Amino acid sequence: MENIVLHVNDVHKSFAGLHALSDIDLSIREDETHAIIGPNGAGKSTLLNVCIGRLKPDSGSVVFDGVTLTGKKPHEINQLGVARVFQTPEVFPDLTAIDNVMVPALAKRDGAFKMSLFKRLSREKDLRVEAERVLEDLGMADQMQQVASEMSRGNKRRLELAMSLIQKPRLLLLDEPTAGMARHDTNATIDLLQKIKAGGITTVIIEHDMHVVFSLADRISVLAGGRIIAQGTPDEIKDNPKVKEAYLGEEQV
Amino acid sequence: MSINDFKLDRRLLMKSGLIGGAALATPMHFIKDAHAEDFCNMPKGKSVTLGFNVPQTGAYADEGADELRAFKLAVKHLNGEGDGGMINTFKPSSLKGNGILGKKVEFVTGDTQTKSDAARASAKRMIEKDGAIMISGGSSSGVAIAVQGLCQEAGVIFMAGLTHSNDTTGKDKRANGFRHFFNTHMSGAALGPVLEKEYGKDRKAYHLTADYTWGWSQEKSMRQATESRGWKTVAAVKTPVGAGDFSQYITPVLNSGADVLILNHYGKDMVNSLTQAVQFGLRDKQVNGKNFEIVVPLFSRLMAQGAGDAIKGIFGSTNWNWSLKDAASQAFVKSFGAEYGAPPSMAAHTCYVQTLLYANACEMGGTFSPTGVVKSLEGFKFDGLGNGPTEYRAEDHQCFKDVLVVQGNEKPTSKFDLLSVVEVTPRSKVEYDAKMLGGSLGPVNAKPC
Amino acid sequence: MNQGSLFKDLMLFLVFAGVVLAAPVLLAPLGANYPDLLQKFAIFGIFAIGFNILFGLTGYLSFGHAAFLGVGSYASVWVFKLLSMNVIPAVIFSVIVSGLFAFLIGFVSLRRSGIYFSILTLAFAQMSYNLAYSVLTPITNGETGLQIRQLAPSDRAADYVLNLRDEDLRILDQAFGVVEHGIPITNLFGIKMSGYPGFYFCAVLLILAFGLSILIARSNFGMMLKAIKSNQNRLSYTGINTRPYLIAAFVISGMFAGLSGSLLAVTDPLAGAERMQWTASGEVVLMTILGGAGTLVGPVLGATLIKFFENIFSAINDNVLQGVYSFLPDGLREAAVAVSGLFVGSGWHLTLGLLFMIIVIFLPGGLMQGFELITGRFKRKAKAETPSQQSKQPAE
Amino acid sequence: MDAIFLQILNGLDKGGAYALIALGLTLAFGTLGVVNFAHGALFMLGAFCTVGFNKILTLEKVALDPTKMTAWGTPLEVRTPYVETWFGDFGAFLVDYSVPVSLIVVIPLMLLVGIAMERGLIRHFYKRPHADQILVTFGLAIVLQELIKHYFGANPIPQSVPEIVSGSANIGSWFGLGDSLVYPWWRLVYFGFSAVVIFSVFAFLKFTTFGMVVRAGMFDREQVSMLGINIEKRFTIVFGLAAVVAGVAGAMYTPILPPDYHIGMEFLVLSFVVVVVGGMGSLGGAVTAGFLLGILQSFSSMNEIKSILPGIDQIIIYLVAVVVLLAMPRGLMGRKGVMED
Repeated sequence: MENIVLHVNDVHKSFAGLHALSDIDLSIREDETHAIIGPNGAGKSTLLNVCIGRLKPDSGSVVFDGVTLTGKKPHEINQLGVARVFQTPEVFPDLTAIDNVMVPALAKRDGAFKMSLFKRLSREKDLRVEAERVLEDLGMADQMQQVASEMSRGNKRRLELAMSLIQKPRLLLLDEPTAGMARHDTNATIDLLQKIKAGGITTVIIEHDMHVVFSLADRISVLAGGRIIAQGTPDEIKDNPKVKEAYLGEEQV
Repeated sequence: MSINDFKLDRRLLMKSGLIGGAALATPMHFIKDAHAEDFCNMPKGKSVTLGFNVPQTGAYADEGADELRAFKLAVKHLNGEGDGGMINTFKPSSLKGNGILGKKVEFVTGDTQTKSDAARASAKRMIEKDGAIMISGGSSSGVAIAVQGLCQEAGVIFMAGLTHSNDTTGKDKRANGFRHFFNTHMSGAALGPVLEKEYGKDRKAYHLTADYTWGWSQEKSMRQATESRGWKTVAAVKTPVGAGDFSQYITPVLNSGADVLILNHYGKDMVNSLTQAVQFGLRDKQVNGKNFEIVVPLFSRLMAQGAGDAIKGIFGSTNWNWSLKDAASQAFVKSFGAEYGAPPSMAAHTCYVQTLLYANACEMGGTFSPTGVVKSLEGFKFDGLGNGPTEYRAEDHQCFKDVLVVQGNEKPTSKFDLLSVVEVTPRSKVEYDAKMLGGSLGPVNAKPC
Repeated sequence: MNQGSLFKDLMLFLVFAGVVLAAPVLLAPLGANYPDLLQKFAIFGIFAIGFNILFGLTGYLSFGHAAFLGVGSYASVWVFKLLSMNVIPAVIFSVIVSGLFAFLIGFVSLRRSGIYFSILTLAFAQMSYNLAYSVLTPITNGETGLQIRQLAPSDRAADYVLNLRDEDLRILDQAFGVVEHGIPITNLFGIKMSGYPGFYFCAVLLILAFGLSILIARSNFGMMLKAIKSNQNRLSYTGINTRPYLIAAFVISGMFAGLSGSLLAVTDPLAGAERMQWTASGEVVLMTILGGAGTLVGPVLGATLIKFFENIFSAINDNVLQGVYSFLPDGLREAAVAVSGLFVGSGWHLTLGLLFMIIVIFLPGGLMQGFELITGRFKRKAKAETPSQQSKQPAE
Repeated sequence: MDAIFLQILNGLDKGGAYALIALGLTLAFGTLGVVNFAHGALFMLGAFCTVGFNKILTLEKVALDPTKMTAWGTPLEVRTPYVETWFGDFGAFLVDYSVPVSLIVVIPLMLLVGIAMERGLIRHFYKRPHADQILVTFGLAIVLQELIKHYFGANPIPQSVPEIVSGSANIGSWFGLGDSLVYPWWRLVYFGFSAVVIFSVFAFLKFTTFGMVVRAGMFDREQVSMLGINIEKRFTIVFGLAAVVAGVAGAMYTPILPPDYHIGMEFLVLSFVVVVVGGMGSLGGAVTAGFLLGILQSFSSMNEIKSILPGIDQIIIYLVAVVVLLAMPRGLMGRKGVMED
């Protein structure tokens, strides 16, 4: 049996009596790319938020690498090695691309807090080289000195990916990395994610676009009405009648 | 975007090099030639500069403006212009109407903002930049004490303007500072007999007191003066300065059994608390079979305008009032009224008098040196400046003179005619031992600055 | 472009130091070259630099920073009264005390952000002010302000505790056998801290404070603060615990405020409660925004401008104006004096208010943007970026 | 018992004033997102509209009486108000009622001021950082203050209430609580007035289409704009409304607190505290906080409480603010995401 990195145990979450998540059990294995799919309102984002500590489950627990994440603060979860890329790109809009990447690099190296009052950031040669490399890998060599607020949405998303990658996370959570993209950009993103996958990072990806899911995922969990209705390899999922039912009329599988 | 990217071109570099060079040479230019000067800001040219430091912004701006008018008038008279005002009535006078010691009087002005820091900054500018040899003005005790301390350090003379706290010439007295204005103790001593006469011995007083040094000092003086005459103090409640709405302090008065309310407030606090107390119907009340009364220990006509009809019939004390009929007061009112179209306030009066007294002291001693001025002023007895015979007591640099008890006019004939003098309490009744208030003058500072 | 090169920073620092040290010469044409005002420029410059570390870098707008200034002043005067007139112990003690005070207030206030944080700091400062003015008079000497006094007579030493407000001890000075005549003046190992020596003392500290602010702005720590301002939420998902960074920034800027409060007492040993009033807190906010929040030099420029108006414009009276317009014929002169009189003397507030409006309308980045306009950088930059973004950046 | 009853009245009266001031501020601040440091100045302008109105009504015909002289040697002036000369008793009536009647002038003037301010200045600052809004509105407040000081002087100017409500109401006898319970009529009038204004504003925003659009716009401006509704125009009117509410609050307060040019600054900090304690973006919160702070301030000023906690009355407002903001992250009724960054 492979190593289990993230274990979601019997998680329940409801908002004002409405069950957003019930009986969620999910195991993410090391080095796999695990996609969570489901129709709108199935509870995908809620699940992700529970995983990174943004939301507290009503019951159940989330265990990452033997550590219970439930009740932990976002920065503590990140320091354990969980990085997240948001659905709408969340970057530091006032900073340049390179600084955007330097910040998580520092967080990785120095921990959640370090009083380095007199250490000039420009003297962090090693980190800078690394940051530049990550940006170059993502095709942003020309944008390093650009301020993030002036970037296109696609570039912001790549920047955010770079911010996560530089931390070499044990677990990477991607929330709809191709939302709102044109087909051409989506394909570019798929290439990018495949590259990352080749680098060997455990990834959980939430996605609407089945093309993306089937090009990347090793395993897929299907969420509907706050429950996992199916789990398995892409091929298994393709043929699952429950999944077809859940998606009926909504999207072609 | 930050300055770090501003372009550093060669010109800028050269400039900074130049500046650096200049900086090294700088201090030399600014250390004054100490040997040529016997004391701070010794006048060397044909003129002498006085500094008038008054509130020009904030709640006391109108009072400050009136003080400034008086200062300008005094300078005019000292320089021999105008009708001479009280120079003509002042005796014994050494003033010649040709400036001070033959030097033309010039002045600089500043804004105290009624804040100690701003007042000291302004006074420092006058001393350090404009070469003022005497600072005068101000309309609160905090500011007066702060500036007095500064003048002591700098070695110039301070002639206090409107400051009523005992501390100015008590705990915080300084050798270089002088006060013509009266204080809370004198107010209490002057009001005591009048209140006894008007309202009887069997009274129960309720004090509302502004919660800072002057208020406490005023309350203490009033309690001494009234309690020694048989009055009882029901309660003494401290109110925050600038409270605005005093209703929460006034309603408890209604059922406290008190029959007199003493408002130890000044300025805007006085205007507001008095207006509101009257609105609460206190003056229409009967308590213990007597008419309920309100007393305002320190009255300023200028500020009292703000209380409108509320001041009618209310007793208080004042340093001076323009309705006085003595020759000196009349000469001053005539001169001031002709110049500005309105009678002077008591703040204006004390500032005018202080300027004249300073000039006279210089003439008497034949010098601008603080040592000489202090020597001339200490124990100086004079008359003809509107308060009758007056003495600058040597022990605490406080003027001793008669104190006016006034009452709000029931039927004012003009908007200036708010107060009428009901009693002139003689000096002997308000005098006290200099040791009573503590503090010490210390040595006169007449060092070069 | 947030990272200046080391060389540029060094040059900036040196130019700044040169300008500050040469201020007595440079400001002479403006009539602002007298010690007290120069001291005020330096002291409020430090105050604004410190405030900018919090507000400019993290975006957290404190409306109670004057409290730390006030605490610094009181702490210094107490050291003068109890220990020594030498300024070194006073300055050190003040910075420590205000740092502790800032830690307490910051620890609580930083539980909230945005306007809620601003109001919490305002509330703490106003409570400090109100209590210092009245109930705490035994420590602060209330409205009059805490002052240096003469030494208590030695035979009274037994009951000095009762009268410390009015009689001083100066234990260290006494131990070293310093003889006092009347009320002593603050000194730095014998150099009197009034007048120009006082200014140069403040100037050196201003230069050091400025250098420190460059270091902080360029440091890893500074980058975290900028990231907080930019997107605090994202930063915590990046693995950073933002709270200690914020508290550290708050305490550092509180210590700068304490230092400037201490210097106010050093150059003029009187500490009054009004220093802690909200208007004083508001003043440093205005200084920083006026100069350009988030820039290095802007806050100092803003502080200088406001203090200049307060001290120089307020002192211009009709007599002075008459002199200025003496070249005009009589009638015209009177008219010119009357019109100008509205804006100077007792009308200096009007000028200040108009200035605030004009600067913020035309120079959204504060004075520093004006400066950049003059140096021509703006135009070149504008080609690369859209003007709106350029102008928006500095003040955010 | 009487004392407590009276302090409740004081608290309600104060609370009414606080709520009224905060209501105007929260309209501009909590809903349009503009940090308006000129709000106090609007309060002050309202008060001075009333003062000016009274000044005009009492403009006097000046005749010189050469037989009598002033102390400085000019002929004595004899003054009679024009209004009384022209209208006789009605003129006297007008002067007597000048404070309430002045509302006829205050409301349109303040609406104009508010609209002009929004159109000319505030509108260009909606998207600017809060810091810029603070600087520009603070500058404006100073300018307005100085103009008033220039024309009216720095001293407070008293305004009298109409004769008919000048005394105190014997409230005790209404409730059978004895004669010692009295309260000034005008303060009761002010309380009633503030209640009416508060309810009118709420009703306006709640029951009119205009109000519904504005409330929707407060939540999501872009959404409403996308519906093709000109939300900007409505915001102008909301700002005008805020100015009117501040103005009438100031105007009616003049008999209680003789206004001077600085009065706005004294209410500025207080109004911000009230709005924030109430919670950003909530009108109800501002009103609740106004009454809460008013009542607590009145009670904390009682001798019995002051003797246990000296100085508590000086800091109570701020103390309550701290406690509320620490216990409730967004004040009493604040909306999430409004002015939190």
